[in-house]
Amino acid sequence: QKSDPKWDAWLQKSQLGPYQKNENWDEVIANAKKEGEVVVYSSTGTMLKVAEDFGKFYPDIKVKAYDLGSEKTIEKVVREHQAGVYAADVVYSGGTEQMVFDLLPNHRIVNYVPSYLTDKIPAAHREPLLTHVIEAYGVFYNSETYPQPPIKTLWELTEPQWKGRFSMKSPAGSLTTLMMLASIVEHSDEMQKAYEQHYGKKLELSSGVENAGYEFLHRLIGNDIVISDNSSKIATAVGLRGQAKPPMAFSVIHYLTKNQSDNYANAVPYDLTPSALFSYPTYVAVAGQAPHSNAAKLFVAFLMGSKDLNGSSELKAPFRSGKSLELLQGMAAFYQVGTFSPRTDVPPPPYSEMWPKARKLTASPEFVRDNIAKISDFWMAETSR
Amino acid sequence: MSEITLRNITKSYGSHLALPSLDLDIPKGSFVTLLGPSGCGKTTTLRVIAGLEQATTGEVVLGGKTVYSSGTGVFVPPERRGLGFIFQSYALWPNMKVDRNITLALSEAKQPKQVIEDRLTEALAKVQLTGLADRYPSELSGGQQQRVAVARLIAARNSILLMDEPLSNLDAKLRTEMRTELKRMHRELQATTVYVTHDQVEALTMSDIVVVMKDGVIQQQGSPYEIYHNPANLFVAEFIGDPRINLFEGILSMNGSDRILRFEDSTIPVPARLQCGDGPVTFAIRPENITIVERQGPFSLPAEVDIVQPTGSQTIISLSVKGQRVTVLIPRFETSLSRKNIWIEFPADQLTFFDKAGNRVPLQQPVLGASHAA
Amino acid sequence: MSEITLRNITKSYGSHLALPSLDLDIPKGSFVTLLGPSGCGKTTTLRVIAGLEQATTGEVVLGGKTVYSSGTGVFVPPERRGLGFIFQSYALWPNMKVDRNITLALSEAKQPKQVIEDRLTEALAKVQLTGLADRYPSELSGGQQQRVAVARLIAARNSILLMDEPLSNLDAKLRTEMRTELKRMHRELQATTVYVTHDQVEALTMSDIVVVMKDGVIQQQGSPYEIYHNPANLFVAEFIGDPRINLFEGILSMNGSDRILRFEDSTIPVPARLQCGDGPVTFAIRPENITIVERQGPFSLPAEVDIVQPTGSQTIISLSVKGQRVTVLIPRFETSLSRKNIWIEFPADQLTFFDKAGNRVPLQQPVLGASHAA
Amino acid sequence: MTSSAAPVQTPSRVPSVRAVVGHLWHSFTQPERLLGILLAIVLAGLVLVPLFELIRETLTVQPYDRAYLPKAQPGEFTWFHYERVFAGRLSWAIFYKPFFNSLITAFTATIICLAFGAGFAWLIVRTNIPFRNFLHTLVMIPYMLPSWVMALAWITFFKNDRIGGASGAFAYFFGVQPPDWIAYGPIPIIICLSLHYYVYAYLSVSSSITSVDSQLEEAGAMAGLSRLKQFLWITAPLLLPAIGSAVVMTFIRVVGSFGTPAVLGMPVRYYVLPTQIYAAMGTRNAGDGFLLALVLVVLACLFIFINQRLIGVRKSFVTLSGKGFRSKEIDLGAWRWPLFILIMLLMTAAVAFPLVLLVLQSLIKTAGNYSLGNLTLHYWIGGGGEGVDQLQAALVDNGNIIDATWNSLKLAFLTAMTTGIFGFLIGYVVVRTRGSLTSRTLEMVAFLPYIFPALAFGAIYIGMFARPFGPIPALYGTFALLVLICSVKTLPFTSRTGIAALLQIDKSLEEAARVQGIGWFRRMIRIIVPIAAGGLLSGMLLSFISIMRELSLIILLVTPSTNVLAGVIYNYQNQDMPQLVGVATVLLVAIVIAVNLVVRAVSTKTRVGAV
Ligand SMILES: Nc1ncnc2c1ncn2[C@@H]1O[C@H](COP(=O)(O)OP(=O)(O)OP(=O)(O)O)[C@@H](O)[C@H]1O
Ligand SMILES: Nc1ncnc2c1ncn2[C@@H]1O[C@H](COP(=O)(O)OP(=O)(O)OP(=O)(O)O)[C@@H](O)[C@H]1O
Ligand SMILES: [Mg+2]
Ligand SMILES: [Mg+2]
Repeated sequence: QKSDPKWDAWLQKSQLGPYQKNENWDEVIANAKKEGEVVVYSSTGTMLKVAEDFGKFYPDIKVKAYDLGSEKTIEKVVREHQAGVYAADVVYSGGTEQMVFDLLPNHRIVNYVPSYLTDKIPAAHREPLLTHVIEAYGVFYNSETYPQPPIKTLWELTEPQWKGRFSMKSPAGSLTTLMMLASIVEHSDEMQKAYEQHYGKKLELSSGVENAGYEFLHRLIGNDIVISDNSSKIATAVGLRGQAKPPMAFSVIHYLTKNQSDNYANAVPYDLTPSALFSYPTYVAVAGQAPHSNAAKLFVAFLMGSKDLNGSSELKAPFRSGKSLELLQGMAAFYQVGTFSPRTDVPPPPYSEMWPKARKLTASPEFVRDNIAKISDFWMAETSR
Repeated sequence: MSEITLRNITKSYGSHLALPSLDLDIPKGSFVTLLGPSGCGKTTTLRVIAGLEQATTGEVVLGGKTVYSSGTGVFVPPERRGLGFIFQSYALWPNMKVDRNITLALSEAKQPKQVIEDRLTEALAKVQLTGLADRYPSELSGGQQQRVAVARLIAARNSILLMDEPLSNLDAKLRTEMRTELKRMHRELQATTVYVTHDQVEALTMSDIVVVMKDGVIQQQGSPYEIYHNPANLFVAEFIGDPRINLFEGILSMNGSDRILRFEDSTIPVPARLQCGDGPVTFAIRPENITIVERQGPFSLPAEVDIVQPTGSQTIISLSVKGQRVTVLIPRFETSLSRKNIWIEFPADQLTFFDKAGNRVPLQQPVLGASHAA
Repeated sequence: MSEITLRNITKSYGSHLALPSLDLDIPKGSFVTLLGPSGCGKTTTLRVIAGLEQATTGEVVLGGKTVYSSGTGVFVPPERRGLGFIFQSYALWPNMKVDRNITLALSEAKQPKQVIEDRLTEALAKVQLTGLADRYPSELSGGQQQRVAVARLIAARNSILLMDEPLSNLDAKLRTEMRTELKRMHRELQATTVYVTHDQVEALTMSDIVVVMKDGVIQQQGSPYEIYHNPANLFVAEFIGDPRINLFEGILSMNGSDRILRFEDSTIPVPARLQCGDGPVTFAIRPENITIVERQGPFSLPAEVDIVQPTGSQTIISLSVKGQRVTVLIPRFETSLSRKNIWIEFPADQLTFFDKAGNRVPLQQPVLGASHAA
Repeated sequence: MTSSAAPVQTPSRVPSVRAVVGHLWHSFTQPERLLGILLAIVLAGLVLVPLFELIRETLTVQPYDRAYLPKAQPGEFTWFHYERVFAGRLSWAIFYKPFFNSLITAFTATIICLAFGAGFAWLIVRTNIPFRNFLHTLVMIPYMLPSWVMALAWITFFKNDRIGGASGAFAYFFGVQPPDWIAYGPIPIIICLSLHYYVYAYLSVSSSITSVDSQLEEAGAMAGLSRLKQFLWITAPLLLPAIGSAVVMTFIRVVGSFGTPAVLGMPVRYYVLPTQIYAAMGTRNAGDGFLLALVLVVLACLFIFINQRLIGVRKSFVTLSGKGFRSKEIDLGAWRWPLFILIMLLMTAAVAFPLVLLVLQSLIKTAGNYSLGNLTLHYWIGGGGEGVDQLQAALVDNGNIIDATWNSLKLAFLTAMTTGIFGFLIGYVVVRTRGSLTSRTLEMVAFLPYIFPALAFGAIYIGMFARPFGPIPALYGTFALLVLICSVKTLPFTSRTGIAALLQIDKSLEEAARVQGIGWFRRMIRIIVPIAAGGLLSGMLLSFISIMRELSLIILLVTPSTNVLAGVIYNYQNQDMPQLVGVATVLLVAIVIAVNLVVRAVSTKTRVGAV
């Protein structure tokens, strides 16, 4: 990247990037109050709740949180910057390919990790960009109809008995779903191993198919996959009680919470080979040339949870109040199964005992960068056949 | 046999009673003209016959078939009455060219192509619009548009024709020609025709029967001669004839064995057969029947010339006779009458008398055309 | 001083040349009537004067001010020309009641309320629509609608009035009254008026100047008397006069010192002052100038009665004279002419002659009205 | 000036110069010309700039393209997207197949829409069908419901076990699973779209039909045409501008609609162009997305072009001359009640069913359980109770919904006004300069925003209005910009209905005012606008309704304090709170119906339009 004096000046002034020092939080808070507001572009509506919580701690700082969805968050930042408008302070979104390989190098955002968190977050989750939460897609089945997981390996989903009985959200238009596919493809050797282990024979690739990951997608689609536009409906379709032949699905695992709220019977077959979980990060960053950089830092820190939070903190539902809120801060609104903090010192939320132990597949940023377009094309070509 | 019968038709628009009660019998093949002042209900009558308007009450019989009856609820829609209609406002279809406007009904009736073409050519020729078949109505002048409306009727050849002021926007020459054309069509098709016009010449020259209406009520119904010479009442007398008939107030009295009419200071002899008692009376004389003389006679009245209006073959002269306005029509083109000393005379046999109610006073034995021989 | 001047105006609609080249001068305060067959460009001329249509080329001067010139590109839009206009199609605003239709321009010009009300009442009274102010145009009869258009003009009181067949849908009586009304308005406002009509009576009685057009070209321009008695050419002669003038082909020759006109087998004496050589000639005589006689005279022609059409004060008689159709107008109401043995005579001083090009052959000293004295 | 200073020896040149100046001046003094120029400039800025931006992006390397074009720098010129979409290995999947699917659904739906819309319009405006006023409001409600509601209702009713979950009502009642082709794919898509979008045809035709002189139909009756033929041969051709507009609007909207095909098509992988556009934009593959959108733009231009051809230049559609206008009610006779019942049945399917579903959704504690005990009014009036989400404020004290409603109302109202004025002006210029190049281009350009991908449109406006531009201050972040973009986007509604309405008004009506010295502005206010009001109002109503529901267009431009109702619904949907989605949607529908009723009451009172 060419050096850009204006950018550099801003970084220096805001003490970000190479100029980041060990923050003096009193100073940051005082400056943030002077700035008076913080503008957050976010891909999730939960941010509105965080904004509310933030207000309880810092009533002098007004939070303007936009819930835009991931592609609009990115679009808005890019367009504003192209037009020379610097309105955003914090950018919150998934989408590795865009966040890491477009916004970051183009100075639309800058990575900011509060200094006190550096050693509490694994490097993969703070470089090149700070992960706020890790979310995951999981395979869902109906535990009422099937007391035991009906399948042992992902490959069974390509068998005739699941024909027309497996659904997932369309990856077209959903960056996170695409990330899940990317993790399957990236770990194709594990996919292959799982196949050979289960069937005891060598996997034969169809013509024109590159590897076991793609082969799996190819067969899955060929098995009359049901594509839906809405994750919540998928969770309902699988988990509703009283079904004779419920389908299975890929679903965002935070819909497991519906088991409590709506009395569904969703379950994840954690022992599935190669894995039943596909995790992906959601990033938070300070926007390039943010007008309220101190407030932005404060907000990012708030999002990540307080300093005092640790593995033995006692947290009680509802988390967005009292002591729990004081500890969790910005994490409180996210604190439920399916959204996990990358901090090693945050206790897992309720009903997620299995999470730390379970096998998870994740796509690496570099792989995503180089392959995501290809995967998307592959999907499109296969589903339109 | 009567082809069109209206029985006790009434029609109201909201609170406005356009036709209070109308009875009309139109014999098959006849040419009937509706005459009357603007707004008297002529168009409404035509529309009721055509079925475009449903009468409020009454019955309409066309060719022996009841097509509307408020009593039994029968209503035959206009498209199945098989009539020809020329609208006062033309009602040309703006989106169709002239040819299509004329032939639509024919092609709807699945006439062979050749017939349609022939009729189009013929109709266009008759209304002298040959060559304009390819224009849209909006590209025509007012009179041309009206002629398209006429051509539409000509091409369709229905057996009952209703025409609402079909020639109002045409010049005299064309109008005379079209009149002849319509009359010929009437004869050829033996079509029963109801014709609305405000042009008396048209009414008097074309019609078998003239119906004079006022405020939706028929005032008189008869041949042109009857209407013109024996108007049933003051309204008809005043309405028919252009320039208007002259009306005077006089007093009938006996002068020895002769009856006389006193008018201002003069006396005028009157026919003895007049069936009416002495006393005040309204009498009328048509402008063409007043004679202008240059010498005072026994029954002449002194007059002063006011305005002289030549209309071509005739000249309308407005005179002032003892303060009263009198119109005289002379059969010459005249731009001025220079002489001051003129007198007028009322030929006694040209006078028509009306009683107080405005109805004509009949003569004992009606005099027929005899006095009009040249 | 001329109030309206059209110089070398041409107007084409696409490829159709509606006005090939028009020059017209209208003196201030005069009443000019445009006459001509349907489609000859009367409406177009009015629209060019009003500025509703832009002439293709030429110049329009109103009251000394150039309002349009194709040369300099001057164009004063119609709303700033201050004219009154009655449209052939009325152009009533369907969304407004009658009163609003009449007073809109006044209230837009911020006239005081009282003035507006007075003018409305007056205008309605003049067109005899008092009481209908509260109707929508769609609730009026055709004639009533037309009268609203007239009332709109009356209420506005402009100094230049353009009227396009304003009375075409009115009956004779009303029309006569309205004619008087318009004429009075013309006098009171000293308004320069251009009037389009197809009614010759209207044209001849109301106008100071009559302009006869054909295919967009002015054929003759003159007083009603001139137009009627000295038509410039065959077209004007035929167009003016109802029923139509009679035309015959004859041969002029000398009979000793007298000039005679040979027509069929007969000879007719002609005025000696005729400025035209011997040979074939077209001559014309108006129907009212033909005399019907019951005895054969020296210059009479035997005739046969074809059709008798009484028009009220007159009767149109179609005769056949040696195979030729002749129309005669007699000043009486006549339903039939029973006698067979009749003859007609052409008074020599009533003949008009036309040369081969159709232009009138003048007399050496024009005869002025003298012979028309009663 | 030159004339006085001009030397005598060049008389031939002087007039020619003056003539040129004069002609120029003259064309400026003609209101329609002047307006035409002004509008052209404004629209060029507001519409063509975004269009060029779209085209430019399809021709340059986008960040996403790095995977395919590793060596290229973003921003470089490339034909890559064109090859990929139209000729590449994937072109069948990306473009051709969805495109044909789109064409099939759109054509069929348009035809059905037209039949319904025009038929209803004729019945309700012209005949004596019972309860006309009521029907008039009723038949517009399907459009007031968000389009996904209809699709949702369909799924709820005809769902089979393919997508699992609770069984559909059909399966529940009849015990058989409906086949896939009834539950998903083109047929339900076509039906749902038709039931939603016939309103365009209805509004457009019904306002035009009022100004068709009954005498023209009567003349048809005299020519022996049956009622149906009168309609087909006379009325319908006279309505051609209105029908043409309806077809263009309906087709383009249907071909570009995303929600319904997404819900009903995806389970059987029936893709259409908009789902592809959405997919491309969602993966930030802007090049492909915009290119596909451009296909729609071209399609729209084609349609308008055909439409202009059909309407022609010479043909006249003037039905409101200044003479003898009559409007007569047609007696349906014995058909009165059967037709009424037919409409009511259709409306029950299209209105009552989805509406009941929505209301139910707002009342139910946990999804899928329709027992009485599971109903609550909590989400409307508060009060809590067992099993409800106490953290979600009820409507009455939900500042979120109430503020957003107010914002939406304000935005929709201002937009309807602005777009109404501009649509009228465009209609006026287009009609008065008919046949000229100005007219044709203006008509086309005014329609383009209709098919721009809403999100991209908003994004491009950020760039255009972030900084002051000439006399215009920086509008980004202001409410004015929202109004502006919404107005531009809905301009097609009013300009199309405006054109159709103005084509029916005879020029002489304006001329009559003109010769009386009434200036241009007053003429418009007093005569043209009132007569054209029916058409204009229906266009404005369409704008109003669609802006009440609009989100993607403005989402990039709104500030949190100007959240709109659709945004709230979107948030609740994201957060999976179906009750509040139901509450907000029912509120939206109620408002739109109320506004519609008010507009209708006011317009009949002031006797807008011809009759
Ligand atoms: N818009 C137009 N396009 C093409 N031709 C036209 C148009 N308007 C008028 N014309 C033609 O121009 C000629 C003159 O028309 P204009 O309306 O002036 O006639 P007019 O003298 O008023 O006739 P009328 O007495 O029938 O009203 C006619 O032949 C007509 O067909
Ligand atoms: N739709 C309507 N609503 C109310 N009144 C009407 C309607 N149509 C006609 N009228 C009234 O009914 C009366 C008769 O109208 P009609 O059209 O039959 O008159 P007309 O004799 O044809 O007159 P004209 O010679 O002026 O055309 C008129 O007074 C008219 O105002
Ligand atoms: Mg009438
Ligand atoms: Mg004309």
